[in-house]
Amino acid sequence: MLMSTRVPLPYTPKVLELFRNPRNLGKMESPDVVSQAGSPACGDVITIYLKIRCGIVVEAKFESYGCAANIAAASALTEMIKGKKVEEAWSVEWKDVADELGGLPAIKRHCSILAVGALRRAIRSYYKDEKPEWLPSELTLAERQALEEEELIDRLYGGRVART
Amino acid sequence: MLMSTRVPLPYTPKVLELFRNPRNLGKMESPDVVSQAGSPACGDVITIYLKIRCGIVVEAKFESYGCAANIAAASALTEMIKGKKVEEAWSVEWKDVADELGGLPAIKRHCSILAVGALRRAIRSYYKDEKPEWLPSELTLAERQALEEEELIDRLYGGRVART
Amino acid sequence: MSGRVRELLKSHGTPPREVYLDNENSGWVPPEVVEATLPYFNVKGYGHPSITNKPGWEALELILEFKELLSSVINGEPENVHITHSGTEANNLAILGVKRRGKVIVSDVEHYSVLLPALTLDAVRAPVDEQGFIDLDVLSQLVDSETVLVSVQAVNHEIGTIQPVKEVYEVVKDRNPDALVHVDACDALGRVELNSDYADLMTFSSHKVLGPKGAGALYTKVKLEPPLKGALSTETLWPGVENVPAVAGFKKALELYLEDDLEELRRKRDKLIKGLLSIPDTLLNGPRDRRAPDNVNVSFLRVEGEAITVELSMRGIYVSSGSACTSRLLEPSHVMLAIGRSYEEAHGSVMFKLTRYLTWEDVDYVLEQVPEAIERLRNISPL
Amino acid sequence: MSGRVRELLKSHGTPPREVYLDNENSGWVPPEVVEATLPYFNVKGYGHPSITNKPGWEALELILEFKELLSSVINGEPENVHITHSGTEANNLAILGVKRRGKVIVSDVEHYSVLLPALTLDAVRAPVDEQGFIDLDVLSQLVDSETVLVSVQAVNHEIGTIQPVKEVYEVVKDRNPDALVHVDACDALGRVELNSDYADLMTFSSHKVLGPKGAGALYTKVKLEPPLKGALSTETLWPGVENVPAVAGFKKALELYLEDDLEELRRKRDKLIKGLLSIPDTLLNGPRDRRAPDNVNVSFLRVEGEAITVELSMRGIYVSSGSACTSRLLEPSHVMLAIGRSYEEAHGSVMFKLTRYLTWEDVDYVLEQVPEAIERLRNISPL
Ligand SMILES: Cc1ncc(COP(=O)(O)O)c(C=O)c1O
Ligand SMILES: Cc1ncc(COP(=O)(O)O)c(C=O)c1O
Repeated sequence: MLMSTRVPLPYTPKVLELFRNPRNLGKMESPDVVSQAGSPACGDVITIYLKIRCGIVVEAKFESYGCAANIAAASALTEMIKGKKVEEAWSVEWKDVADELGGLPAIKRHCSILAVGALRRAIRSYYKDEKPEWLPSELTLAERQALEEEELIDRLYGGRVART
Repeated sequence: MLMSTRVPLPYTPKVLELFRNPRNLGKMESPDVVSQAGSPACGDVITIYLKIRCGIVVEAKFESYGCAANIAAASALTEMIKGKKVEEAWSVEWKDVADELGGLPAIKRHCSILAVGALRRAIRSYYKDEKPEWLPSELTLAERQALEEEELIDRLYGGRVART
Repeated sequence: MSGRVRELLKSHGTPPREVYLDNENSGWVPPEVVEATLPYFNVKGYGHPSITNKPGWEALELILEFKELLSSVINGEPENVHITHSGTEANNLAILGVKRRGKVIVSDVEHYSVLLPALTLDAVRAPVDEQGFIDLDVLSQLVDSETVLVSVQAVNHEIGTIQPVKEVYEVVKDRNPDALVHVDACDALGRVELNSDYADLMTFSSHKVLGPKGAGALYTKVKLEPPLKGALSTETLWPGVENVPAVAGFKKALELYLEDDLEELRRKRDKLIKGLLSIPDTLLNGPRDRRAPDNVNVSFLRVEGEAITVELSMRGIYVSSGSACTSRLLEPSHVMLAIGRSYEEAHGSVMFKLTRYLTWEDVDYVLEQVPEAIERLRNISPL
Repeated sequence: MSGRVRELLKSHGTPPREVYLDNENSGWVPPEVVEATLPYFNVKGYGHPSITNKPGWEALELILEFKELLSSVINGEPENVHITHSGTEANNLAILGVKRRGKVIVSDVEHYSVLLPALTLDAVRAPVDEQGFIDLDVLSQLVDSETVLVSVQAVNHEIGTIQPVKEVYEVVKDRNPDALVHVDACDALGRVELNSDYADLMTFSSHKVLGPKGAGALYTKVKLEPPLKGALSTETLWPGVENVPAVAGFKKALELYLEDDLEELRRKRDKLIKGLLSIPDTLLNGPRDRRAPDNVNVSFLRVEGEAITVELSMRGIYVSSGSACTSRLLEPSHVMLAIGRSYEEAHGSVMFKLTRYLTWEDVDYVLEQVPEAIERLRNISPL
């Protein structure tokens, strides 16, 4: 079953550690905002839960359906934004998450892009009524990639019916 | 130097034995007839010496430039015809020589063809003035193949000059 | 780069108990098989099998012994056995080597080493049902006077479906006696009966029967044009020197494989399947009957396969998945899709290939660990 | 069939002293190299190098270590190293894999695994002189704007000629910067200095450096289209699973090869050459200077090479010949003909490839036996 392969560079110990013991894992009781990115058909979905007080991310949690890197990326990202201003959280790039993980193999970068995409969706949704200045109106790269992934799979999927 | 290869079937113990200890090897003092077949350029030459008394091959010797099978074939053939009537010696076929050797790999069959060719040339030359009835006037297959080998190499060789 | 892998392995650690079940992708080679290869490195037969000296003849002896063994297993002729360095190469030789050009038909669940060369020849894909069995009626309709080659594997490499190759052969020849039938028997050797009467070409791979990597074989009754060129040895269809030690290992491995107790394998397989299906939301991939005795393949819904392989690895259970999570191509196993699995189902698929070295205790260990692993991952998942 | 080889071997017997010198055709693998392969069969790294579990990562670690080692030897990048199952395959990949079509030029003395694939592309053959050195002036004239690939080996596999690959590279690029230069370095690795600065593609083979058979490598700076198709692993240019134990052996063998005392090898080579040339009517094939330190090749006039290999085999000396006696094609080694040897001269050629395992006593034994052998055969010969 060779499709699941082609990993020229493997995980860092940090990825493995966060996969083993994820921080900030699980549903949040009464979050201020929840957002999801990815699609089950793609094999990766990340849900981000945020609690925001006075423009500060006071709590961040995640759930992940995906590979070890996906889980680690979501966990690392929530850890990185906790206690930060929302504006700062917004400015975290996928590269920062990858760095935090000690690097990601090229084919695993989409995991941190997806995590950032999910977070930005959450933030955008939090501000859907009242957009702060720093929030671009155009979708950022990470958000667009999340969208693309979701749409791509629909196209690939075509008429196929899940028999689950 | 892979050209010297492609031997799907190897030698029989008999070939090895005759290569190691050839019978009837060497020049003959005052033979009644000597003939050669093959060409150095082809990598195989067999010389057959015969002493003939009252239509009987009383002595047969050989020399061979060639592979182990070539040497063994020439040796086996001389052994097979000693004491035989010339007419019987003539009728020995390459297949008989191969059988005597316990079989020859396909790509080695030309060795016993060459040996038979050399012998028949010798017999033909012995009777060049007075052809007995049993001696066909047309060249036999073994003789033609010996000729072909000699001519083929000339063609292949073309203008190439040996620097020996 | 290797330093990073070293770090990862350090952080992974060595689990107290290890059960290797990824034999489909890479066979674990038994010590007695390794033992059989050893002389051929430097004691005897280390020469070139077509050179006329003692180490060369010893190599030739081994090559011929192997051909005699393999051909006897399939009721064939030793001269028809050709040696390559892998099953992938033997399949490429079969598909690309057929001299006549025309319509090529392959089943929808062939191994990539059949499917991809065939697609370069614009092959038509014959559908399979939900358990992976080829549809003989459709196949029969596909075969026409233009057809030069039909390739159908004997046992599927992912879901263990045992194809009716005799019926395939008859259907094809009935429609067009000149069409050649290629049977990829890599996963069938020693597991189901094989008969060269019902194939023009047949592929085998050493490491699929727990031989060392580095040897494959193509049985062919027809002349082929080798896709690669170079110096020939005793092997005339694949250039370069035969990997003699690997062939020695292939031979030994096959001898052992032929002695396997298939009934016992089946019992272990069935216990594993039963145990795994008792995990909620788990599907069996492939048939219950007419399934290779060593194949287990299930899909765990709402978990992604690569995560399962890592999770199980840390528990000392080594498996693979048909997920596409890491490929970024979004394409999971084509076999899963061909049998009608959804993408999600394919992503959660996990395959186990059993061998005689799997003990009943190993089976119990797997059935203790896998449910825990799946539960942990499902607790992480938002689905 | 194998029974007949067994009989032959019995009648051949085991000579009291054995000296293996046919390392060019099939390398004798040192025990410490075999040792290095062993863990990868069943202790660690027996998994698939692209599967995410521990045995897979261990395999990946080894693959990366190998690429790091090989690339460091040629001052290159590990990512450019691609793994095949033989040098023959790496050469086919290089020659057939170049995507752009156009004029291909190869030297007249290339190994068949370069020459034959190149000839399928209507390659032009660049001549060599009487010692096997490529004619740089002619080469320069041959390279034109249509030229896409020039292939010249670093060391000739039969006569040990060390080609001026740097000059070749410069001549080619000077005439056409877009033309690629491929260097077949199979017989050069560990013997002469190699630098990836002066090649776009470079070929290596495990068993040429006394590694196990089953591994080759192509270093490439350019993208290629693989001639074979199938499932990819970490290796993207050659389908199928990497032969991890063979790669482990290749790595170890290369490490040892790099430590070889070339000066000592040269002294043994020179002693052998001197001793053999003292046999009457014996010619040295290939150059005296700029010759690989491990290569000896001579032609004994009036004796046929295959007979010599058998005669010497019974004396425990294992060699090969450039004769064509057995092929019935009447075509002896194309290398011999390319350097202007006559057919007769080529038929009497014998090649010895030395390794660090050849002792001075072995050299003496060879120099004692070969003259006797040649004399015996000349006494059989009518020439
Ligand atoms: C059915 C089938 N065919 C071909 C192959 C390829 O064999 P190898 O791994 O020896 O290249 C495999 C192995 O993955 C297989 O399972
Ligand atoms: C110069 C050269 N190139 C290529 C090869 C082919 O290597 P392999 O034997 O690994 O296929 C050889 C070996 O015979 C060689 O000497």
